[in-house]
This record gives sequence, C-alpha cells and structure tokens, in this order.
Amino acid sequence: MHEWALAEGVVSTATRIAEEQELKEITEITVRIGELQQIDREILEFALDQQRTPLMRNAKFTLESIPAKLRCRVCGEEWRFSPDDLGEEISEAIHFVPEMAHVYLKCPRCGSPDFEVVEGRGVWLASIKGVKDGG
Amino acid sequence: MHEWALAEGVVSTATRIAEEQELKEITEITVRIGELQQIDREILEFALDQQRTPLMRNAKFTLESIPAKLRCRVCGEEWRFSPDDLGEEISEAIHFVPEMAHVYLKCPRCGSPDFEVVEGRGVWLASIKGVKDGG
Amino acid sequence: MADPRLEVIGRRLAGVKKIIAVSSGKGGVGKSMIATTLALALSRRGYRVGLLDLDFTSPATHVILGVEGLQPEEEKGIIPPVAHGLRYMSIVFYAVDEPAPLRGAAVSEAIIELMAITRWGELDYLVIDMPPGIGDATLDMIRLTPGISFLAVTTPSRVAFETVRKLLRLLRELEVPVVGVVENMVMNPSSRVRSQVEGIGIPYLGAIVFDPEVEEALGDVERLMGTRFAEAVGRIASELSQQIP
Amino acid sequence: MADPRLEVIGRRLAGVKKIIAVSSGKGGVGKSMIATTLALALSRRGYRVGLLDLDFTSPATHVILGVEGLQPEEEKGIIPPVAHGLRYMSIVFYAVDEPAPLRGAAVSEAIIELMAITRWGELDYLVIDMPPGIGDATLDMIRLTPGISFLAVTTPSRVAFETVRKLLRLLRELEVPVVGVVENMVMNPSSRVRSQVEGIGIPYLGAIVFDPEVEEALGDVERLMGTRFAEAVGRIASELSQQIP
Ligand SMILES: Nc1ncnc2c1ncn2[C@@H]1O[C@H](COP(=O)(O)OP(=O)(O)O)[C@@H](O)[C@H]1O
Ligand SMILES: Nc1ncnc2c1ncn2[C@@H]1O[C@H](COP(=O)(O)OP(=O)(O)O)[C@@H](O)[C@H]1O
Ligand SMILES: [Mg+2]
Ligand SMILES: [Mg+2]
Ligand SMILES: [Mg+2]
Ligand SMILES: [Mg+2]
Ligand code: NI
Ligand code: NI
Ligand SMILES: [Zn+2]
Ligand SMILES: [Zn+2]
Repeated sequence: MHEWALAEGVVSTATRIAEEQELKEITEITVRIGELQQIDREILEFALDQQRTPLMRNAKFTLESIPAKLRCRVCGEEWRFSPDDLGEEISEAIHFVPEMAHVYLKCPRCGSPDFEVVEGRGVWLASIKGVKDGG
Repeated sequence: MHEWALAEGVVSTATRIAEEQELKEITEITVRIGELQQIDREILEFALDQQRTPLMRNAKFTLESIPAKLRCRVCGEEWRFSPDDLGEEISEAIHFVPEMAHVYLKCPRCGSPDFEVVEGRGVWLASIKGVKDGG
Repeated sequence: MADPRLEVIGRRLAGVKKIIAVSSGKGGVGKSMIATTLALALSRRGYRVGLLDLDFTSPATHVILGVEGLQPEEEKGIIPPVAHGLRYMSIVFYAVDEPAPLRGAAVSEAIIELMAITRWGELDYLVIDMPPGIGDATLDMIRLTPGISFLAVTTPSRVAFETVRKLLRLLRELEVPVVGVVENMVMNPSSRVRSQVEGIGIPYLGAIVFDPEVEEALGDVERLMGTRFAEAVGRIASELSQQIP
Repeated sequence: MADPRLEVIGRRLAGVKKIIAVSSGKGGVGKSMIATTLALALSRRGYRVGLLDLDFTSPATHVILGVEGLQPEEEKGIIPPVAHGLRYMSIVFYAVDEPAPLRGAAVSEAIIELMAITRWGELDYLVIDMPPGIGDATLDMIRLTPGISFLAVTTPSRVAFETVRKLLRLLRELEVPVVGVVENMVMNPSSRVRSQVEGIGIPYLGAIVFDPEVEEALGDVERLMGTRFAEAVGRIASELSQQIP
C-alpha cells in the first residue's frame, strides 16, 4: 500500500492548486495513472478517499489509466508494456520504482534496455475542478 | 565553418528520406536552426548549397530560426537566450557544443545551471518536399 | 499536469534533522566507504541515522554492510529496513544484482520516486552516498532537498582534487552548505590538500590513511569498525556531531 | 523532424580501424590513466591514434597529458589538435576549468554533437576514456558506434569487480565485443580476479601494479612513459595490437 504515499501527493498538490486558484471547494480531481507502475486502482481510490481534506469533501476522484508505451532508442521499435509474463519480484520492483523497467525489460526487437517510456509512467494530477471563492 | 559538418548531416538525411519516400526529385528542404547554437545562416546556406546532390539540384533551402527558450528546473523561470553579453570564448563554446550553456549560463532568477533547453537547440531537418518517382 | 511526488518530498524529510550528501567530483575516492562508516559511527554515538545509497548504476553500500535479503516494508509508503542499526535504503532492493543501465533522466525519476515514497521517520542524520560527478543525482538533491549539506571526499591525487574543486565551486555558487572536505587514502602525509581547502574557506575535516585492512573488512561491519580507517572516520563523526549536536 | 547529426557519425568514424572504449562500472579504478597511457603506447608503436575524453563531468586526460591552451581547428567540422602525437579531443577545450553540471540528457546531446562534428581522419585506434557507470555515455556509444569494443578496468577490490561484472554482463547481452579486462592498482598479487574474468569467458589482459610514481608523473608524459605503470600498459598495448594488427 505505498499507493497511500502517492495519494498523499495528489491530495496536497490539489490543495495547493486550489489555494492558488482561490477555490472554496474542489468538485473533481482527475488523476492519470501510468500503467507501467501497475498501481492498484482500488487501493489508490481508497487512499485518496481517506485523505480528503474539508476543501474536497464532496469531490469526485476520476482515475484515468494511461497505457505504457515504450520506444527503443537503438532500433526505434515501439511497444506496449504488458506485466503478464513478469514474475512477482520484477513486478514489485517496477511497481515501486518504474525505472527498474530498464533493468528487467528489453526491446522486443533488438534486446536493448535503452528505451524511453514515452507515455504511461507515474501518477499525475491531471486537473481539478472547483467553485471559486466569492463566485 | 563547422556548419559544413552539420549541413552534411542535413543533406544526407534528406537523401535518405527521399529514397525512403521514393522521390525522384527534392524541391524544398526546410531546416530549423535553434538559436542557442548561434549558427551562421549564410555559412550554413553556403555549405548546404555546396553539398547539393543531383537529387536536390533545384531544391530550395528554407531556413527557419527558432529562438532558444530555457526553463529553470529549480524555480521554474523561463527565459530567452541572448548571446549579446557573452564573451567571444563562451559564445564559441556554445556554438560548438550547445550544452556548454550549463557551464556558462545561469537562471536569471535563482542562479542555477540546472535548466532545460525547451526549444531552440540544434540544427534539424524539419521537412522535405519533392516529386514522387513515377508520379 | 502536476507531479504529485514533488509535493511530498519535503514532508518525508520533515523528521530528519541533518542531511549529509557524501559526494565528490570523482569516483573511487571512498565516498561509499566513508558514507557507510560515517553512518555507522554516528549511529554508535547514539544518534538515529539513515543511510541512502543513490549511486544507482554502481551501488556499493550493501557490499560494505554485508546485507542480503533485506526488503523495505510497505506501509503508507515504504519503510526502510534496519541494517546494523541504520535505516537503510538502496536500489539493490529492487535491482538485486542485475546491471542497472539507467540514463540520467531515469536516475532522476527513480530518485524522485524513492524520495517521495520513503518514510524515514525521525532521524538525527540521513547520510547519502552519492554517485560520482555533477549530474542528475547531485542536481536533483540540491533542487529537491533545501536542507541538504555536502561532505566532499578527495584523495591526495591532483586529478581527484581538481574535480572536487569544481564541485566545491558549484556548491558555493548555489549557496549549498558544505560541512567540509575529507582527504582519503593518504599514503604520504602532506598539507597540500589541507591548505588548498582552507584557502577556499571550507573546513578540512581530516585525513584518512590508506588502510589495507579495509578490503578484508568489506561485508563485515564489526571488523570494519575496528580498522584504523573507521577510527579516522569516527573522529570526523565526532567533529560533525559537535557542529550539529 | 530528423536529427541530421545521427546520419554523419558513422562517416566521421569511417577512417578509424578500431575503437576501444576504456570503461568500468566504477570510478577511480584508473580508466583515465590507462586510456591515456594506452593511447600513448600505441602511438609510440607506430600506430595513428586518437584519444577522446568522454568523462564530461570529471575530465582527467588533459591533466595526465599536461596539455594547456590547445584548441581544435575549425574546418568542415572540427579537427582535433595533436597532443604528444595523439589526435586529442576533450570537453575541456570548451568548458576550460569551469565545473560542468550536466544532466545525462545534456551529456548525451553533447556526445552526439561532438561525434557528429569531429573529423578524426585516418586512425588505427581511437581510444575513448569513458565516465564511470552504465549511463548515457555508455548507452550512446553502444548505440551510435556499431564498431566499438570495450576494455574494462577493475581493481582487485570486491566493490570494484562487482560493478565491472555487471558491465560485462550488459555488454555480453548486447553482443558488444569486449577486448578484455585489466586489473589495475594491484598491491598483493592474487589470481582471484583473473580466474573470475576467465570464468566468464573474457580475456584477462593483465595486472598493473600500484605504482606510487604515477602521481608524480601526472602532466609529464615523458616521465609517465618511464614508469612501471606505463611498462605494464605497454605490454597490454602490444597484446591488443597483435589482436588487431
Ligand atoms: N582509506 C582507505 N584505505 C584503503 N582502501 C580504501 C580506503 N577508502 C576506500 N578504499 C577502497 O577504495 C575503493 C573505492 O572506495 P569506494 O568507497 O567504493 O569509492 P567511491 O564510492 O568514491 O567510488 C574500494 O575498494 C574501497 O574499499
Ligand atoms: N597503477 C596505478 N598506480 C598508482 N596510482 C594509480 C594507478 N592507476 C591509477 N592511479 C591513480 O588513481 C587515481 C584514479 O585514476 P583515474 O585514471 O583518474 O581513474 P578513473 O578514470 O577510473 O576515475 C588517480 O589519482 C591516478 O593517478
Ligand atoms: Mg505491492
Ligand atoms: Mg566559429
Ligand atoms: Mg560509491
Ligand atoms: Mg576518469
Ligand atoms: Ni504499492
Ligand atoms: Ni561553426
Ligand atoms: Zn530496439
Ligand atoms: Zn531558477
């Protein structure tokens, strides 16, 4: 349940942005989850819910999954990350530190670990919606 | 006149792409020049012209300058690179190896050398236009 | 799009009184040996100490500590396991003994991830074993941990000291505190490095002799702590802990 | 948008018969000393030799060679200046003695730039002094120079050899040729490293003693070439040049 720690980041980032935008209430928080990290959606939702602040009491958390797209720097191959055939330990490693992908995954065409994660890494706060102070 | 070496890259990249696209003639080659590198436009044009291959005999070289935009990773400041107040040696260094910017330039707000070159680095082949083989 | 990790790093370190990054322009000067032994020495003086190995492409502290099979606990983040009294965090928990071919951008992401999820709790000292050079890890730690200070390691060699001088210059320009310079692997005592360090106004924390017993003590903490090397590092630990009691 | 630099790197190296990247998982093992001395030794055996320092954040070969005030010539690219008979290229021509705080992505860009504009001409050997670890420089050289081979440097120390073992494993997986492993700074001869290297099927190129005279010879090429260190490197140069005459 290290998802808690990431949720904590989402909640405090949303709070900071709401303050900057002088929102008196947050109505929706959209979170983008890169699939490389294999975040447990339910756990993340639970963690977000538990850490609600008064400002986001009634906010809806919208979670979007972004497929992980990898591109080889050597041969240009692009492919999707699929966690299926990885063992438990490797999955865990990538779950905690997604860059461990470079340790355990290889380009399916040329075998290189020198690839980019083009999309689908990490947990991001995509946007918040809310009601303006005095509005 | 190390611009010659970069022009050589442009010409051979254009040639490769034309072959891939089965062009029998290249009519226009658009080159994007990042201002960070302070490329001498006239020298670059001359070098391109001198290295024309038969395939690009009548091609027009279009050179576009892209202002160099830098962004500080520490404080978020964004600014434009201006070569004016740099000495000769520093200008030369950045001219040959643009990353020397991190050695000689600092964020105008916080003084950090830890900035990104968001735009305006390097010489790029933006696009080519031509006539298709058998077309 | 905002990166929520950046928002919590400060909070993860809120209970840490002093962060010391053991660093050098150069590799092979003894950063890992000194970082590990310094952490152990502070711990044996009664302080609560963490050790973080940030040299992801050539981690060494786990070899020095002789730890195997350790794993962090997962609880509202990750809790570093305890190794010889230290709260200990290393990429080897995840990379095991596979090569880690990481570009700087990946190193940067991995550091931010680890800093965002690791719960150090209350610590008097967090000692960080840094990779050599002035790259992503150094720039990120300066950027992300405002309370950090650096301990620079050199050897008597001119090639080593030249690179350390550059590191010190950078740190000064960025107004990052430097607790001092340690001169390691000294064979023929000389005051050259000391006077150069003091000349630029930075504390010279002491010389550590080249000690052939160090190699034999790798992986055996009790033996390590009995070496002349550890004795010299212990004196530095005492001095540092007087600065920050 | 296409990067025109990638297209010409191969052409810049077309006249180079053999590229040897002197590398290690670890810093401070003697990569720079060995790369420089190897280049000089090959040159004195009559070969045309280039030396390229790719350790941008802690360049050292210019200190070892004792060169100052050199500048490349600009002619349809840049022509490396000649230093002690070597065609020599280093970032210090541009960074002088300022600190170079470069993230990996910047190191990568700078390497690609230098490789694209440097005209080496005809060379029998291009010796490259690599930065420590398995980062941007290593990955880029593997990616950009298909003809490259690696010479790995270790010390007898377990911490050093562990990281070299990882480098060797990576190179093997990527099918990058390794000319062999050099064991440097040997104080007490032992066959431990040799047998481990041979065990994984890689040539052990020899042991180089720890030679206290090396430090005094920094910056003085004639003196350097008279040391026991240079004698040992010379034997390795002879062996390599038999492999590739
Ligand atoms: N004072 C010393 N005496 C003898 N050997 C030492 C000493 N300090 C470090 N070493 C050895 O030197 C090598 C490099 O040390 P290490 O701590 O790994 O350096 P770094 O982390 O700077 O790369 C290791 O083999 C280590 O055991
Ligand atoms: N065989 C040797 N005997 C004595 N000193 C050596 C030897 N090889 C290297 N050195 C010294 O060790 C230090 C590290 O060498 P260097 O070539 O800079 O390592 P690297 O490039 O791997 O970081 C330098 O001070 C160098 O003079
Ligand atoms: Mg889990
Ligand atoms: Mg010029
Ligand atoms: Mg180390
Ligand atoms: Mg070196
Ligand atoms: Ni988790
Ligand atoms: Ni030029
Ligand atoms: Zn590939
Ligand atoms: Zn700034």
